[in-house]
Formats: sequence, structure tokens, C-alpha cells
Amino acid sequence: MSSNTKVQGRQKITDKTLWISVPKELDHHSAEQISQEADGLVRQKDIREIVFDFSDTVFCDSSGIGMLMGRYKMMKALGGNVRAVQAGERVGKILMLSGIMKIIPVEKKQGGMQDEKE
Amino acid sequence: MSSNTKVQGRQKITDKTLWISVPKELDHHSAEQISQEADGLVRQKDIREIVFDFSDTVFCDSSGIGMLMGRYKMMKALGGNVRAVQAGERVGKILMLSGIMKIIPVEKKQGGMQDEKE
Amino acid sequence: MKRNEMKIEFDSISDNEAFARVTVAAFMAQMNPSMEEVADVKTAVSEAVTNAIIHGYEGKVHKITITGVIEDALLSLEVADQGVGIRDVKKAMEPLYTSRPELERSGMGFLFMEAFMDEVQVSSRPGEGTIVTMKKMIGQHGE
Amino acid sequence: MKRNEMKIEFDSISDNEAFARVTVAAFMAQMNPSMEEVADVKTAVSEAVTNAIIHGYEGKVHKITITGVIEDALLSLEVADQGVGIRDVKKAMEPLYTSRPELERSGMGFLFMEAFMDEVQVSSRPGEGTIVTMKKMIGQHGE
Ligand SMILES: Nc1ncnc2c1ncn2[C@@H]1O[C@H](COP(=O)(O)OP(=O)(O)O)[C@@H](O)[C@H]1O
Ligand SMILES: Nc1ncnc2c1ncn2[C@@H]1O[C@H](COP(=O)(O)OP(=O)(O)O)[C@@H](O)[C@H]1O
Repeated sequence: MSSNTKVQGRQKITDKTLWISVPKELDHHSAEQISQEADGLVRQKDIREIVFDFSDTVFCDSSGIGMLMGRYKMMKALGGNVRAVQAGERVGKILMLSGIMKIIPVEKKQGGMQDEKE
Repeated sequence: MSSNTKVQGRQKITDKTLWISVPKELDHHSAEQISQEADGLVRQKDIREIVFDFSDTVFCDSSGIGMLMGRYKMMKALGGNVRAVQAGERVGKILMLSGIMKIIPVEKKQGGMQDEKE
Repeated sequence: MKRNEMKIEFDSISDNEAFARVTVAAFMAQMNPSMEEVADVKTAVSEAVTNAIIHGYEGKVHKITITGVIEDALLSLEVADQGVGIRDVKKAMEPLYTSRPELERSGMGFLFMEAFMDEVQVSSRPGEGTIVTMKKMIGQHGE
Repeated sequence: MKRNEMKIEFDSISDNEAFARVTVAAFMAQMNPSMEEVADVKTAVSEAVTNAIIHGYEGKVHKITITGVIEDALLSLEVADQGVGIRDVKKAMEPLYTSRPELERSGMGFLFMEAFMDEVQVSSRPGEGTIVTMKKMIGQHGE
């Protein structure tokens, strides 16, 4: 596989960046799935950055925060980093409240997988 | 009041026709409300026809059929009539299954309050 | 085998007809149903709940329960009231039969339940209440 | 006074987190809530139900119940499990405290419940289970 391959519907890898399209509802159920998938890819491939794209996400609870924190710790340990993009109003509110914006850069409504797709 | 008045958000009277915009979900709860409102207007005003506009309706059960039958009987007794317009796929299926199309003309996706509004 | 179970209990007021429909639709969402299957099940639930409110409890406020079970692709629903019950179930299930024509009932409730579900069973005892059991295979489209 | 009541009971599997949220949202629909109020309540319910699944039952499949009561503009919710319970409720409710960091819990569950509801009370007994009671005034916007 080249370093510019779509891996699944919800993920793609561009250069050394793993883009993850976060589902409509980010809760304990979906957060566990995303974590597993992301960790598998990071183990297999040379990934320096994970970008979480919240374009489609209308619901997020504290399990989502745990998922982001977990990926952040893993990437830090590997010398990489984590970003969140395309956060809508609700997701922005939750990320703000959690204080995670102090350690993970969060962009609202610009960039992200939506724009990256051909 | 003139004979060309909007009575409520969901109804209007044009000449001697009462147009009723059926809500999103037509069940026992909403059917009772519509029947009461329609019957009140028919008692007060000179109405020869009731047109039920299903543009917005995505759910209908047998209480909706009972409501239509009841208005049909009332208008027949007064020498008037009843029509249904703008029936979508689901409403069409329910009206078909009920057999009510044999006594009340049903139009799909043309005419109706949507087009009549200025 | 995939299995899941839920039970809801709510007051017999007409506001809760929509609540019951949405709840059952949310429960079956994990079965990957088509839009039409969801609409079919919502219609059947609406009929059974409306009957419990109007006929079972005759407008008085008591409890209605819905039990839902998912076993792989099979959805089973039970709508129960502890109302007046039905003396002659066979007659009640005849198309167009209604005991309350003055309430503009069309007598098509059981007809719709049977049209939209694969199986409908009614168990009732006068003075004790009614249980309507309905089953439908879900998400088998395109197979 | 407008009053309505419901109770749901479901298996402690993560599929049912979304089910619980949608059910409570459907129940409160009759209170004419704002989109934000619905999102706030869904988040609080999601936290309490997730806790019952992960902490209360430690991943094993048992029953969770949610009771909802509407009294005019007041929504009261009770999320209950019969799981392991909480020894020190005060400590459990401290922001960022979690007993399961290895499961990537953030310790923000109670924080979110308190942020999004007007009132949160926890009653728990080790070995018997936990009841989280939450209240919120709904639909008072623009007054
Ligand atoms: N839960 C119930 N409790 C008591 N009687 C019922 C119940 N459900 C149905 N019935 C009886 O069965 C009849 C037929 O029901 P149905 O086909 O739904 O038509 P409808 O509700 O329009 O009368 C009702 O008129 C009523 O007499
Ligand atoms: N239903 C429950 N049963 C048992 N323990 C619970 C329950 N809910 C919460 N707890 C305890 O309270 C702690 C804090 O909960 P919370 O603030 O939601 O954070 P988190 O779920 O991220 O751990 C949990 O780690 C757990 O020890």
C-alpha cells in the first residue's frame, strides 16, 4: 500500500497523517471502535499525526474526551501529535467545557476531511 | 371576516373551500385536534369543500383514516365534499391500504396548499 | 446470537403515542432497518398503543407497557394494558369492526398491524387486559 | 398541572446508550424544549447510562432503568443500576476522578451531568447499586 491510501470509509492516511472522520454520535460505543481502529493503524504504519474531523458530529459526551486524551497520550509518546478540526457548535461546547483545548488544537468549521476529499 | 382569510397556521379558507395542512404525524392525538378545528369552522362558515393537504405528513395511521371518513360523512350530509392532496409515498400507501381512495379523491404530489400560498 | 431487550412503561395519554413510536424506532435502529420497515413498525405500534388508550382504558390514565426483544433479525414487540379486555378477539380482529364508531374509529387498527408486521397475536381476558404480540423480520432486504 | 411519567428498562450493552438518549429526547419533546436543552439532557443521560454499563455492571449484561417524570416545566430523570455501587460518592463526583483510567475514562461524567442539568443527586450503596437523579427546567427560554 502506498502512503496515500483510503483505508476505510471513516479513515484515510495522507503522507504521515491519519484522518479520522468522527461519526454522527461520539459516545462510549463509537469511541471504543474509533480508538481500536486508530491504534491498529498507528501500530502498522508510520503515522506522525492524527486529525479528528468532526464535520458530521452532532453529539459528543465525556467518552469522546477520553478517546481524544488517549490518542493524544499515545501520539505524544511516539513524538507525534493530535488535532481536531471542523468542530460544530455542540462539539465545540463539549471540548471547551472539558478543557481539552488547552492540550489539543481545535479548529472550528475550516479545513478537515470534507475539503481534502477529491 | 371576508371569505379569503387565513384562520390559523394550519388552515385557511378560500371562497368556500377549507384547506387543512395536515401535520407531520397524523395519529389519534393530532387527528382529534384536526377534527375539532375543522368541525368548528364548518359550523361557523359556509364551507362546501374540505381539502386535506398532506405535503408535510410523513406518518399516518388508522386514526387518520377515521378522521378523513368522519369529515367525509359530515360534508356529504351538507351536500359538500372532501379531497386529499399532496400525498407522499407513505401516506399514499396507508390511504391505498385503507380503501378510502374509493370514496375520497386523493392526489399525489401536485396542487395543494404549498402552491396556493402567496 | 445478537440479543437485546427493552421494556417501557408510560401513561395512557395521547401525547405518548408519538413517544412510543419513537422509542421502538430507536430500539430497532441497531437492526439496520430500511426506512419502510421503521415506518411499518411505527404504524403497528401506534395502532396497538392507541387501542390501549381508547379501548383498553377508555380514556382513563393508567399504565401501558411495551416489551421489545431483538433476536438476530427478528423483532418481537408486546403491547400490554390492564384495561377492560376483549370478549371476542376473533370478532375484534375482523376488518372494519369497531366497538366505538361514535369516536370515529375506522376498525382498521388490527388490519394495519397485520399488514405491517409478519405476525400478530392477541391475548385478552375481559376485566384483566390485553396483550398484543407482534413479530417482524428486519433488515433482510437485498438478500 | 401537566404531568407525564415513563419508565424504560434495557440491557447494559453499549448499543443501548443511543437508545436511552433518543427515548428520553422523545419523552421530553412534549415540553417544547430548545435544541440545546435536548442536547444537554441527552449528554447527561449518556453519561449516567455509560457509567452504569462500565462502572456499575463492569461490562456484564444486566438491567438499567430510567424513570422520567414531567411536572409542568420540570423534567426529572432517574438512572438506576443494581451494580457494584459507589463507596465514596463525594470522591466519585470530584472532577477528573476516575476509578478506571485504564479504560480511558476522563473522569468528567459527573462534571458533564452537573454542567447540563440543574440538579444532580447520587444515591448509592456498595453491592446494591446506584441511582442518579437529575432535574432540569425545560422550555423556559424567552421568558
Ligand atoms: N387494547 C384493547 N382493549 C380493549 N379492546 C380492544 C383493544 N384493542 C382493540 N380492542 C377492540 O377491538 C376493536 C377493533 O380494534 P381495531 O381494529 O384497532 O379498530 P378501532 O380501534 O378502529 O376500533 C376495537 O373497536 C375494540 O373493541
Ligand atoms: N453507576 C455507577 N456504579 C459504580 N460506580 C460509578 C457509577 N457511576 C460512577 N461511578 C464511579 O464514579 C467515578 C467517576 O465517574 P465519572 O465522573 O462519570 O467519570 P468516569 O466515568 O470517566 O470514570 C467512576 O470512575 C466510578 O468509580
